Amino acid sequence: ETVTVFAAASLKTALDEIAERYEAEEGARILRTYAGSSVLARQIAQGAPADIYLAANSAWMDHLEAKGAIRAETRRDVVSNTLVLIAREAPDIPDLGQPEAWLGAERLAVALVDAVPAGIYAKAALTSLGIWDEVAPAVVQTDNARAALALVASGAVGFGIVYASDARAEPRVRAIHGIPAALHPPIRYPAALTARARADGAAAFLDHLSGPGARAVFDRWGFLPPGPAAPPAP
Amino acid sequence: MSLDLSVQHRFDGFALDAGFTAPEGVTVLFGRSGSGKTTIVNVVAGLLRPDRARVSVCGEVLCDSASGRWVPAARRRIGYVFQDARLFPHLSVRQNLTYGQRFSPAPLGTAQSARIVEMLGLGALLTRRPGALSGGEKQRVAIGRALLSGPRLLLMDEPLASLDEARKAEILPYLERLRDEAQMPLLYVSHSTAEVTRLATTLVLLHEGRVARAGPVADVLSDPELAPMLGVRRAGAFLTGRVARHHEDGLTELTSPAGAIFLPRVAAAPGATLRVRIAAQDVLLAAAHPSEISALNVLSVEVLAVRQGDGPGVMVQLDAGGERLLARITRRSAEALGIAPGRRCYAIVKTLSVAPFAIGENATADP
Amino acid sequence: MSLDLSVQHRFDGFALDAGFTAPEGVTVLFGRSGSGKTTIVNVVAGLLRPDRARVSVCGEVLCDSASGRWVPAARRRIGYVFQDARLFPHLSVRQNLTYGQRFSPAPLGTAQSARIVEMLGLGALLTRRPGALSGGEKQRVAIGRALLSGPRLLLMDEPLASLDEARKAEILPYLERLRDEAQMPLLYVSHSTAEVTRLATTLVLLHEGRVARAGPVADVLSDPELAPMLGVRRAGAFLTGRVARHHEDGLTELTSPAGAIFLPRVAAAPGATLRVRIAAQDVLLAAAHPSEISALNVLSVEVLAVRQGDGPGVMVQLDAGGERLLARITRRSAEALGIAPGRRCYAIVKTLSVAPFAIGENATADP
Amino acid sequence: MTGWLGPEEWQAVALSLRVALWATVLSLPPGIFVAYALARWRFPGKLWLNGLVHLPLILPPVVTGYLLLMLFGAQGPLGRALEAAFGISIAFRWTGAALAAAIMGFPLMVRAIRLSIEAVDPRLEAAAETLGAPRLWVFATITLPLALPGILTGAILAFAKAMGEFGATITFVSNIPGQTRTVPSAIYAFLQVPGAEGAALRLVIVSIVVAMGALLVSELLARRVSARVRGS
Amino acid sequence: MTGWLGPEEWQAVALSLRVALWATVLSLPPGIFVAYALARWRFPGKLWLNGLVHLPLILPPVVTGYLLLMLFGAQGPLGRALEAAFGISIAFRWTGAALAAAIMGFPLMVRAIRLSIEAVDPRLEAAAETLGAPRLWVFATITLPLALPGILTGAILAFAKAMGEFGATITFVSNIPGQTRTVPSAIYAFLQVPGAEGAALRLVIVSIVVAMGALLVSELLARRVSARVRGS
Ligand SMILES: Nc1ncnc2c1ncn2[C@@H]1O[C@H](COP(=O)(O)OP(=O)(O)OP(=O)(O)O)[C@@H](O)[C@H]1O
Ligand SMILES: Nc1ncnc2c1ncn2[C@@H]1O[C@H](COP(=O)(O)OP(=O)(O)OP(=O)(O)O)[C@@H](O)[C@H]1O
Ligand code: MOO
Ligand SMILES: [Mg+2]
Ligand SMILES: [Mg+2]
Repeated sequence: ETVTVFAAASLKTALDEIAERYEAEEGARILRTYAGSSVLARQIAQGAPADIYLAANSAWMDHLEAKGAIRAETRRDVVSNTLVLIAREAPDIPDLGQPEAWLGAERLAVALVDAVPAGIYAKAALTSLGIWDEVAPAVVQTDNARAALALVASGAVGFGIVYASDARAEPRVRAIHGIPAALHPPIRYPAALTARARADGAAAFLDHLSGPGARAVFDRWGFLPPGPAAPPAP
Repeated sequence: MSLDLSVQHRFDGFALDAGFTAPEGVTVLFGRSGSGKTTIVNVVAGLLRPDRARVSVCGEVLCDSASGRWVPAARRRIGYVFQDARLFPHLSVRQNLTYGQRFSPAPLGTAQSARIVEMLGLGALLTRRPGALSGGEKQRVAIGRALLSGPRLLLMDEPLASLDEARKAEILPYLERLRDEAQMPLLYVSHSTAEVTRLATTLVLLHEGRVARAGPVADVLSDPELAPMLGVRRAGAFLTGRVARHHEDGLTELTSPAGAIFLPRVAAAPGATLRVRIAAQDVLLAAAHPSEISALNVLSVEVLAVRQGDGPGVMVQLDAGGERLLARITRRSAEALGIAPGRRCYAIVKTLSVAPFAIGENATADP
Repeated sequence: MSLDLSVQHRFDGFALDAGFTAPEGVTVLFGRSGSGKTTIVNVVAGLLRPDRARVSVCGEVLCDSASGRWVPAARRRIGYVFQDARLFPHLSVRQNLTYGQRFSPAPLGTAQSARIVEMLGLGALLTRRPGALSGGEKQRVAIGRALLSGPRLLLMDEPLASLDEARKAEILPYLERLRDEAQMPLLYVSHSTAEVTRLATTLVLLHEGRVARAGPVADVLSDPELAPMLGVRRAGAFLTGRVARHHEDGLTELTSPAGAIFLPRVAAAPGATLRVRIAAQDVLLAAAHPSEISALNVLSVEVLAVRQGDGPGVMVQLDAGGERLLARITRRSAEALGIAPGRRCYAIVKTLSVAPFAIGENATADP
Repeated sequence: MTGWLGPEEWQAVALSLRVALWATVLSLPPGIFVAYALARWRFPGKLWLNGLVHLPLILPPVVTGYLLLMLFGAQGPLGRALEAAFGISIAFRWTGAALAAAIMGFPLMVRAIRLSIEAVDPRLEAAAETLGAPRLWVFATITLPLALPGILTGAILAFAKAMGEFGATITFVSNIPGQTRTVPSAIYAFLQVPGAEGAALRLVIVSIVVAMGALLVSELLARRVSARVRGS
Repeated sequence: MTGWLGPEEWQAVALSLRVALWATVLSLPPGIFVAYALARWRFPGKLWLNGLVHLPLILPPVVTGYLLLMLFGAQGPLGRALEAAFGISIAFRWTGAALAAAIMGFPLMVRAIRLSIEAVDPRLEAAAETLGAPRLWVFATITLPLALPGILTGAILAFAKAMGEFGATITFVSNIPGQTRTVPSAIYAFLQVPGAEGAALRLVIVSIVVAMGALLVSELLARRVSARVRGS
C-alpha cells in the first residue's frame, strides 16, 4: 500500500533516507511530496490526496487543525531545530549583540521575516537581542531559508541566519555563532494524519517518524529531538 | 439577365452617386483614374457596404439599404478579377485556379476547365506559387480563377492591362464567346479602346463619381458631344449589316443600308446580322468617287454636322443611307472640300480598319 | 549616358540569357508575358543578383560577376517604378513622394517637384495614405516617387498600364521631356503601341529570355519580318523631315525627301529635324494621284517588296524618295492595283495619323 | 544515461513532456479562436476578454495556481461541478498540471497568433469570399495557413513555457512523484536541499536539451512555411 | 486609498511599476535588434542565439534567478567586472530586479517582434533601397514602423511579465522592502502566512488594475497603428 506524505521542502534529504529504508524494511510505498509548508497546507485544505502532513512550523498545522483538515489526536512534533549565524570564511564571533563589530558593511541573508518560519524566528531572535532595528537595513530576505544559505555559500552575501541542519549540509559555510533557543519561539516540525487519511500504513509511518530509527537519521542531518531543545554550543 | 444598380457612397473627399442598368452582354465602366469604377465593382461584389445602395441581378436583390437586405459576397456567385491579382500566395497556381470550384452549384466540366487553362497559357505554371510568377502570369491566373468558379456574373477590373497584345488577342475572343454563349453579364472596367470596341455592348461613362452617360455602346461612342470626354481617338460609329458572303481572299462582305462593306473574315454564317465599328480617325472624305485605290469601302454620304475641336481637327457627322458615321479630318481639308451640313461626298474606309462587333450573335473575328 | 548589360540567370523552368546596350533616350523592353522583362529590370536596379551578369551605366560598372563587383541598390541612383506600385502603406502620399529626396546628391528644386506633383494630379491626395487610393492613383504616386528621387537612370515597368488615356496623354509628354531634356536614359517595359511609338528610341524585343532583336526603334518597327512578332497593327515606318513652317490652322508642315508632310502642330522650331511615324495600318495606296480628298499627305512611292501574311492582308514595303514606308492593305486591293515590286503608285496618309517622334530634340506634340 | 538520472528523474522528464505536449495541443484550438476573435471581431467585452487572457502573465504564478486551486479543488465550484458531472477531478493530477501550463502559456500563444492573423491581408479573404467560399472555409484555407508562422510561434512559446512552468503548477497540483512532479518541481525540490545542486543541474540540462530540440524543429518548420509563401 | 493599502504596499506598487517600465524600455532596443537578426539574417550560431533567448522561458524562474546571481553577484564574473569598471552593483538593487524582469520577458518580446518583422514585405524594403536609402534608414523608416504592431505586442508582453515576475526576481535580488520588494514578492510573503489572503488579494487587484491599464493603452495604440497602415 502507498502512503502519501506532504512535507516541507527543507526536510527532503533526511525524509528521503528515512522513507527509503522504511520502504525496504516494511515493503510499504512512501510517496513524498515536497513544497513550502503554506502551499501544502492549502492543498490539503482543498482535498489533496495526502495522508501525512509534515510542516516546518506550527502555524500552518494550527490552521489545518482549526479547519478540521487533520486528525488533531495524531498531531505531534517530530523534530526541532535551531538557528545559527553563518559566513563563508569569517572567524567565530564573541558577541552577537554587537552587530557593528561582526556585520560591518556586509549584508545579512534570512528568509522572509514576516512570512517564512526561518525568517520569523530570526527576526524574533534579533529583536530579543535588541539589535533588529540596527540590522534591518542590511537584511536580505529570501523566499525560503535554503535560498539564504545559497546566498552566503555563493559569496553574494556575507552573513546569514539559517537552520543549523541546513548549515551543516553546506560545506562552503560555517556556523560562526549559535542563536540561543531562548531568543525565539521553539522551532518545531509538527506532523499529523490528514482527515482523509485512510491507510493504516499511514499511522504506522507517522509513528515510525517519531521513533528511534528515524531519530538517528534526523540526527545525522542536524535536526534535534522534539521538545525543549538544549541550546547548541557556540 | 441584367444588373440594376444605384449606389451612393462618400469617402473622405470623394462622393459616389451612380446608377445604371447593365443589360445582357458586356457593360464597360469607363472613366478617369479615381472616378469610382473600382468602388462600384466592389459594391456589386459585396465587398464594400456603401452608405446607400440597391443592387439586383436579374431580379434578385443583392443589396438594398431601404430594406436592409445584404447578401454576403460568398453567396452572390459573382466572379471578380481584381485590379491587383490577389492570388493566394500559399497555394499553387492549380490550387488557386480550383479554389472556387467546390462551391459552384454548376461546376465547369474538366474539358471546359482544361480549355480555359490552355487559353490562358497556364499549363506550364500549375505547380508554381504566385511568388514565382511574372506580372502578366499572375493576372492570367486571376482571370482563370474567376472563370473556373462558374459565376453567373463576372466583374473584371482592368483584367488585361498588364498583358501583351498577343495574349490579349487570345483572351478577348474567349471573353466574347463568354458574353455570347454563356449569356453571362460582364461588368468590365477598362481604359483600352480596343477592348471597349471589341467587347462592350453597353458603355457607362463615369465622371467624378457620377454617371456622365450610359447606354448602348454604339450610341455613346458615336455621340460627337462625348468625343472630348472619351478622347477623340476613341470616337467612332457603328454600321449594321447582313453577312452577304465570304470571299476566298479572306474578306467578308456585308450588305448594309450604307452600301456594301468589306472587312476581314468574320465567323458568322451568311445572313447573320453583324455590327461593325468604324473609328472616326480611320475615315477619309473625298469630293468625288475615287478610283484605283486600295480601300474597298467607299460610301456615299451626306454631311449632317461639323463640330470644331480645339486642335487642327474637326469631327464630321455623316448620314450613310440612314446610318450615322463619324469622320475626323483636318480643318484645312474640311474647308478645301467645302464640308458643311448638306454637302454630299464619299467616305473612304480601309477594309482592315473595319472591326466586327457582335452582339448576341455567335460571331467572332477570325484571328 | 548609356547602359550596357549582359545577364544570365536561371529560374526553375525559365532561363534568361540577354544582353543589349541602351543608348541615351528611351529603351523599351518589349516581349510577351513571362519573357523576362521584369527580371532584367530587377538586375539593373540591383534587386536581383543573377547567376552571371555585367551591368554598367555610362562606364561605371554596377555589377560584374567576373570581378565580383556588386554595387548595392541604394548606391546605384536608379529610379524604379515597379509593376506593382509598392507604395509604403504607413506613409502619406507626400511622405512617399519625398522619401528618396534626402538621399539624392542632386535634389530637385521645389518648383520642379511641384510641377511633377501637378502633372501627376496628386495635389489633392497628398495627405492620404496608399490604402485609400484607386489603382491609377497609386501608380501615379509611384511614378512621382521615382522621379522625385532625382535618379540618373529610370526604370519603368509598365508604368502607365493602369492609367486612363487622358492621364497617359498628360504623362507621356513629360516622359518625353525627361528623355530629351534631362538626357536621362529610361529603360521602359511596355505593352502599348502608343507608348512604344511615342517614347522609344531603342527597342529590345525579348522572346523567352533571349533578345530576339534590338536596335533603333525605326529599324525594328519597319522590319516587315518582325511584323508577326510585334503584331501587325504595330508595324510602321519612320520618315525624317525638317520643320518647314507652322500653319495657322493647327498644322505643321515638314519637308522630307518623300515630299511635303502635314501633321498636327508640333512644338519644334522651323528648321528642326523631326521624325514622324506612319503606321502601316494607316496607309492607303492609289494608282493615280487622288484629287479632292481629305488626306493632305499624298506621296509618290515605288513598291519594293510585298509580304503575304496569313490573313486577308499583305504588307507592302515602299520607297518614298529614298525613305522606307510600310503599308498594310488587302490582298484583293493589291491584286486590283497590280501591286508588285517596281510598281509606282501613291501612298495616302491622313494628316491626323502622322505621329511626331522626337529624338534628342525639344519637340513634343501640342496636346 | 539511466545511470545518470535516477528513475524518478526520468519519470519527471516524461511527465513534463506529456504535460507540455497536451497543454500545447489542447490550448491551440481555443488559442486560435480567441486570437481570431481579438484580431478580427468587434464585440462588447472584447477588452475584458483581452484582459482575462493576459491575467496569467500579469499575476505572480503562485497566485494563478492559488486561484486554480480555489476553482478546481475539491471544494471549488468548478472542481465540484466536474466531479458531479463527469466524476473527473483534475487537481493533483497530471491533467491539472497540463491545465496550469496551458493557462500560463495561453497569453503567449494568443498574442503570437493574433499578431499573425492581423498581418493576413483581409483583401485575400475577400477574394476567397467572392469565389463562393463560406467564412469558415476561408478561415481554414486562407487565414489559418497564412497565419501559420504565428501559430507555430505561439505553439513553441506555449510549449517552452509549459516545460518551465513551476509556480502555478506546484501550487495547483503539488509535487507528487509520478503524478505531478514535473521537471521544474523536481529541480525546486533539489534546490531546497544543500548539496543537491548537481542533481538539479542534471535536470536543468535535460530540460534545456528537450526545449532546444523543440525550438529547432519549430524553426525548421517555420522556414519551410515561409519559403512556401514567398514562392518557389 | 492610502488607507486601503499600507505604505509598504504602495512602495511595492511603485517599485513594481518602475521595474517593469525600465525592464520594458531597456530591453526594447536589444529586443528589436535580436528579433531583426533572427528574422532577416543568416549567420553561424543563429540557432544558438535563438536557443539562448528562449532559455528564461524554458527554465524554472528560480534557476534563471540563481544563474543571474552566479553571474552578477558580488563573486560572479560579471558582478565583479561591473564593480571594478563602474563601481556598480546590481544584485539586491531595484536595477537587478529590472534586469531579472527584462531577461524573463525577453523571449516573449523577441518572438513577437520577430514575427512582425518577418511579416514586413521585403519588396517594400527593396523599393526604399532603390530610392537611395541606406539599410539603417530603411530599417528605421520602413521595417520598424511596419513592425510596430509586433513591437507594441512585445512591449506589452514584457511589461506584463515584469509586473508578474517573481521566481527569478526574489532569487536574484531578494526581497528588500523599498528596494526589491516588488508586488509579486509582497503577495508571496502574504500567502506564506495563514489568514493573510486578504492583504494578498488587495495587491493582486492593484496589479491587475495597473496591467489592464497598460493593456488598454497598448490596444488603443495598436488600433491606431493598424488603421494608419490600412489607409484613411
Ligand atoms: N522567383 C521566381 N522563381 C521561379 N520563376 C520565376 C521567378 N520569378 C520569375 N520567374 C519566371 O521567370 C519568367 C520571367 O519573369 P518576368 O517577371 O521577368 O517576366 P516579364 O517579362 O516581366 O512578364 P510580365 O509582362 O508578365 O510582367 C517567368 O516565366 C516567370 O514565371
Ligand atoms: N478607402 C478609401 N478612403 C478614402 N478614399 C478612397 C478610398 N478608396 C477609394 N477612395 C477614393 O475614391 C475615389 C474612387 O476610387 P476608385 O478606386 O473607385 O477609382 P477608379 O475609378 O477605380 O480608379 P482607377 O482607374 O485609378 O483604378 C478615388 O478618388 C479614391 O482616392
Ligand atoms: O511566470 Mo514564472 O515566474 O515563469 O513561473
Ligand atoms: Mg480602380
Ligand atoms: Mg513583369
